Amino acid sequence: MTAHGKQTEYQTGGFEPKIMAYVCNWCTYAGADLAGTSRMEYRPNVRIIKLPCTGRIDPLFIIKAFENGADGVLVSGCHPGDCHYTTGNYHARRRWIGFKNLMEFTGIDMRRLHFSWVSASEAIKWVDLINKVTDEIKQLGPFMEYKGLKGK
Amino acid sequence: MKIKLTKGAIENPLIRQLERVSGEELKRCYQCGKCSAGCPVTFAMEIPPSQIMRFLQIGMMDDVMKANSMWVCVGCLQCYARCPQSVSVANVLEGLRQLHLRKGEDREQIKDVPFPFLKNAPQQAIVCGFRKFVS
Amino acid sequence: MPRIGIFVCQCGNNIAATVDTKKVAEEMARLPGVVFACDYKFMCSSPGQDMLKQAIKDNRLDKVIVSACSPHMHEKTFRKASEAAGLNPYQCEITNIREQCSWVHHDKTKAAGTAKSIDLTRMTIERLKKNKPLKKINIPIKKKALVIGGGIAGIQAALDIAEGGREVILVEREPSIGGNMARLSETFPTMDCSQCILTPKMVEVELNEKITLYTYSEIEKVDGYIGNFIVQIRRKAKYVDEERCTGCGECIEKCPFKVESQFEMKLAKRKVIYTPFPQSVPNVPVIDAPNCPKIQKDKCGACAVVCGPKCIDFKMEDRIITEDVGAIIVATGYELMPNERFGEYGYGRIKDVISGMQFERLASSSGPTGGEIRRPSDGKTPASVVFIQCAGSRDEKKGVSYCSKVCCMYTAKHTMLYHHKVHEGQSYVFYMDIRAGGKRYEEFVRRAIEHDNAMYLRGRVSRVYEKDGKVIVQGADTLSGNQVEIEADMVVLATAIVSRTGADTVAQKLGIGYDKYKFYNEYHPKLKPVETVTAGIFLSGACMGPMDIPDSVAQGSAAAAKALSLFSSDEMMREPITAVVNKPTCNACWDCVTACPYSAIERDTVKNRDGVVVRWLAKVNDGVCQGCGVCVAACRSKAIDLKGYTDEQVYAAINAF
Amino acid sequence: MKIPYYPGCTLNTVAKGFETSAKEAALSIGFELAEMPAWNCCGATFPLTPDNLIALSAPAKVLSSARKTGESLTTLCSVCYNVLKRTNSVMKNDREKRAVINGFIETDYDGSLNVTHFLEILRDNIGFDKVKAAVKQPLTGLKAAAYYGCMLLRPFEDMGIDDAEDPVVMENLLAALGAEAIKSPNRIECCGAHLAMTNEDIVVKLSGTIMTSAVRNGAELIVTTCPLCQYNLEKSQSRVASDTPGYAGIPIVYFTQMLGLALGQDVDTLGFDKNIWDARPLLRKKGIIK
Ligand SMILES: Cc1cc2nc3c(=O)[nH]c(=O)nc-3n(C[C@H](O)[C@H](O)[C@H](O)COP(=O)(O)OP(=O)(O)OC[C@H]3O[C@@H](n4cnc5c(N)ncnc54)[C@H](O)[C@@H]3O)c2cc1C
Ligand SMILES: Cc1cc2nc3c(=O)[nH]c(=O)nc-3n(C[C@H](O)[C@H](O)[C@H](O)COP(=O)(O)OP(=O)(O)OC[C@H]3O[C@@H](n4cnc5c(N)ncnc54)[C@H](O)[C@@H]3O)c2cc1C
Ligand code: SF4
Ligand code: SF4
Ligand code: SF4
Ligand code: SF4
Ligand code: SF4
Ligand code: SF4
Ligand code: SF4
Ligand code: SF4
Repeated sequence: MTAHGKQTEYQTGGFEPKIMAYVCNWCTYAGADLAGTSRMEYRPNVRIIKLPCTGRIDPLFIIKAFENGADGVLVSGCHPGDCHYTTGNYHARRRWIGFKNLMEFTGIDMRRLHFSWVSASEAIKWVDLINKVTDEIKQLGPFMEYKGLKGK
Repeated sequence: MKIKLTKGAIENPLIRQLERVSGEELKRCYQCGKCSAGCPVTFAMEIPPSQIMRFLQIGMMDDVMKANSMWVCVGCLQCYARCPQSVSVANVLEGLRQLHLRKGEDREQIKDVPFPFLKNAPQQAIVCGFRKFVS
Repeated sequence: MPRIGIFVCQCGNNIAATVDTKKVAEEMARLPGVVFACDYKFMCSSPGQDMLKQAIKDNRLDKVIVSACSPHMHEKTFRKASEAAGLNPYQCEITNIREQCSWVHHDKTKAAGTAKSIDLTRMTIERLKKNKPLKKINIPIKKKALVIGGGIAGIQAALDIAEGGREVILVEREPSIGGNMARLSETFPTMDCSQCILTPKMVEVELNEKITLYTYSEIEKVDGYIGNFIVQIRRKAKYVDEERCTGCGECIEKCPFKVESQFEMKLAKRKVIYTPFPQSVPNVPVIDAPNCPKIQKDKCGACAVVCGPKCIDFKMEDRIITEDVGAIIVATGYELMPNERFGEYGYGRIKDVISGMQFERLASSSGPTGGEIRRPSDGKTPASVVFIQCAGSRDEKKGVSYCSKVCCMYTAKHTMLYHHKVHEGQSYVFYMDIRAGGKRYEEFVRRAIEHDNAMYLRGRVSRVYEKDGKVIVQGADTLSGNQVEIEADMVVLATAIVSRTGADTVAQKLGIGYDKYKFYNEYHPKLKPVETVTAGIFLSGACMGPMDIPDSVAQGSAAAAKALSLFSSDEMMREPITAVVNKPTCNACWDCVTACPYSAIERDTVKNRDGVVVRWLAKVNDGVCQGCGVCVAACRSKAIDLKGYTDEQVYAAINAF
Repeated sequence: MKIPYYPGCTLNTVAKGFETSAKEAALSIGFELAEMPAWNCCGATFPLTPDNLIALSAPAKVLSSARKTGESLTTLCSVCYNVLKRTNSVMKNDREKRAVINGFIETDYDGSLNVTHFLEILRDNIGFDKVKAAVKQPLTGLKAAAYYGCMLLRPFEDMGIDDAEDPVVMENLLAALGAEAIKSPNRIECCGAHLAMTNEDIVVKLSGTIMTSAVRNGAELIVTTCPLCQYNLEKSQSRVASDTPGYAGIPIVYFTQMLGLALGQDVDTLGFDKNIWDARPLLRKKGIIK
């Protein structure tokens, strides 16, 4: 993918990971917007896909992200109890428990996968989260195991 | 009396130790006074049960350690039975006793216990008394 | 091949400072399907929108992307503009390159911002390619409301809706409306007589032509969704023909049997055929069937003999009626916690320990003592009364952890009533905190203390017991640090307010949420205080939590306003972001049904020509579905998808990562 | 039927009358209180500080050895009951503590014993109606006040023998025996317990309230389940009498003594003579004994 290659050029700091973020429309997406309107700054490595609710997230989305060259994946939604759809994030959470095993089984290092709760007012938390996740994945280096899987 | 409150005093390590020993979280007490209301020996206590809790909350450990409250508590658990917050002042007072006893500061000398008592009282009173007053 | 147009916004310098918008447009122009790409200073300005419309027409675009600010900001704007240019609005997508790119990546070389904008726009393009035209959902609205519960909150809601010109059905479980307020003597903070302000409203309900009142009735079943609820109501047998009854009361007069009166909180008895209280609305008696020997074993029948219009029918049976309504207001109110749970207060064992509600009845001029304060054991006027606040409230161990909110106030009221009626008497109040946060509330409590001689003691009571005809109250006064003992003549417990028994069953019928105390959940505690998660169902009054009359009334009006605003149009439009089942692949496992937080998925059948069910499958009710997508992730057969966020769309975006 | 029984230190010595009357009474309703083979003192107080595991080792040892020969253990004394039952619940529910305590006493006891009080046996296993049927000498006309004290009832979560604020088990037993059960409001209050050792004044005050309140409510006799209560009340009699005009003292007996009497045992085997305040004149006056 072109942009991926190009993006690494402007930084001299070596490896720049690409991170996929699945966020819910109501809390985290709005929280990230707030970080923008507050002109906070964070690492440019994350690409957001907006979904109505974390409950919409199919575990396959995550695997697909890795297949498509993500070095890390972040999932974030409303805090427990604050879900716009009342209980969607509980469903999401319950699903993760089973999903964790699957991830380990498929050979994905769980440290590349982050779950978090960021509310519409938690711009700072969002910023810290992105910075933290980016730095951690940087430490881990590129995710090679799935490279080349795509297109099969 | 004016109490000078500082973070250091409130976080008195001895009080934290008391929390560990007694297993009671002092903060849970919301000072309703129900323990003092029902304790059968409030009348004889220098500091009544709910105030013991308050003193400890604000770090006044010295006053509590000097008061007779822990020694006159009969361990009847009426305080705990009725506390809306499930706090056991009885446990806190026993914790305070233990803090003394574990340092070897006995409340009672065995030799001072009257002989007729030792002779006539039920064993359980003697055993229990020693456990409460002697290290 | 789609014909896609890309519009990259500079937002003045807001985006252009750190994103090379021109370059983004150029890069995007190279992608297959993109037939038009440009950047522009202010896309949302009128010239910007015009340019968009023009470009759509000129280039025969069928899909467009505006890479600009957050969709929360201008998605609507650009979808509208696209629609004006002849596109389906859902063929317009926004890429957020401002809040989530230019504003958070301050790299002046523009490298990071540009690269990210390219990635994000590309992902949107691929997603957009899979977009299908969607149509807003139209839901017709039945302009009639159902109010469940005829306490003050429900009465207020019903009257407001009727005044707004809409029809209302008011369903009340008891033989009369009025609820708990009907029991009260005088009410804080103004001390008006409860009956005097409530009765006119009850009568208004009866007289208002827009209101259909079903007393002695309950909700059996609720189907449908906002604008289109179908409600089954059970009309319990009253054994009295409501239409013919003149309310003369002869039957009550002649009925030879008495049982304890619930309305009078067991302080008095009532007949087996009865109205709960003299001002009951409707003024039609009902027969308490389990206690009537005629109905149970065919003995008596006195009432039927005396009834002039012959309206008593011992064979009457429950009836179920069905009503179609567009909105439902739940106003089922509260109950009081059983005081027996607190053995230390002796309620139930010591006759002169009563509840606050019983005190209301003693103080009420229509109550069993005609408003004189006399203690239950021997009818004497108590010379001293101890009031114990927070009896059951704020007690995690044996009661409930919340504060019942009204009891500080009504206890102060009780001390005043007592002082007004028994001038020489002394009242004592044990309190933990005085919660009087309301207009003129604190002043009210001060008045009780300063003018009405109430002795307030800060502390709880540990034990109440009898001694020589007195009630001994053993408490603490934490302010002086002492144990106190009072020899009282009567003790009044400010009992905790709890949800109605069976509140959870009602909630399940309606599909609304409730908390661990079974109080109903509002949609949002601050911003949607009378809405529920189920569209079209609203709440008011103490069914949501302890609440006083002013708040209950305000909420009744608020819920009515919500219903009226719903009724102000013939139909409502909804975003078409809803789930849809792919019939061939659904294998009826019902995983989606259990997952859906809104109960929006039904179990549907497919029948053959002979009407025989050949298979089952899931069916989404568009009126109820809120578009969360939980069902989609839950379905293992991939048989359910979310319009606007289909698997296809999401995977397209991921693949373009 | 044999019911394994733990006497505890006091019943073997100063409260002999408590034990013998119980054993005899049990026999007359058809079962035997069989003293467990080897036992030690339970410690006479349940340690209120949860870190004091050493103090739990004595009662745990009792429980562990009782479990080796049976599934249940019954007690007569309220204090033993309290200590054993609470310790048992620690052994059952707290895995970590269980491990440490078992380490101390070198066993592997798991809390599976069923610890009961003799009152529970009478109420739940035998049934008060059966007890009533076995009564040979009803205690007719006797106004007896039950005194529960603390340890039988509290903490309710662990003891649960009866409602902690309004217990009725002893009243029901007394009624089954033909007596008139008097409920005094102070029957669940503390007698002063171990303060007998250091603060006799407090004991006199607390015991005094209990006794005068029973008398004011019409009681002629107080029935208890604990040797320490019995001791404290009896010991305080004279001082209370001198402080309280119109109070002339009241006999304090064990519930098993009344049980034995009603079941027709010889009054001389019931240990009334060991009580400081002799109940026999009253019983004679009531025509219950000769
Ligand atoms: C002792 C006491 C004194 C008080 N004094 C005051 C005061 O002085 N001032 C003040 O402002 N507030 C006072 N309050 C509070 C006041 O009572 C409440 O604010 C008010 O009654 C709440 O009204 P409501 O309509 O929400 O509930 P309710 O009065 O409880 O009415 C609910 C109605 O719904 C009906 N219902 C319940 N379930 C169903 C069902 N499933 N189907 C059909 N019908 C159903 C009930 O029968 C009832 O008629 C006092 C409360 C108490 C306990
Ligand atoms: C320190 C503090 C913290 C708080 N925290 C919370 C909290 O955490 N949670 C909570 O629920 N509540 C909180 N509140 C309360 C909350 O602020 C109020 O409930 C709420 O803001 C009231 O909203 P309002 O619209 O009634 O009044 P306001 O917010 O005062 O709005 C009134 C508006 O009317 C305008 N206006 C005034 N006069 C005129 C005029 N003559 N013509 C035209 N316009 C006019 C004003 O400019 C203003 O914009 C807090 C309050 C304070 C003081
Ligand atoms: S009863 Fe409990 S909460 Fe109340 S003062 Fe005592 S310890 Fe505190
Ligand atoms: S246990 Fe102690 S503090 Fe608690 S009520 Fe009894 S005597 Fe008072
Ligand atoms: S569309 Fe958004 S980004 Fe563009 S000018 Fe308007 S506000 Fe700025
Ligand atoms: S038939 Fe029933 S309701 Fe009628 S008078 Fe007799 S008892 Fe009363
Ligand atoms: S006698 Fe008949 S008309 Fe009169 S109130 Fe009774 S039922 Fe109604
Ligand atoms: S309103 Fe007052 S009396 Fe009622 S629970 Fe709250 S604090 Fe207690
Ligand atoms: S999208 Fe959400 S609300 Fe709609 S049917 Fe699926 S789970 Fe229910
Ligand atoms: S989860 Fe899927 S397969 Fe199962 S019922 Fe729902 S739509 Fe059908």
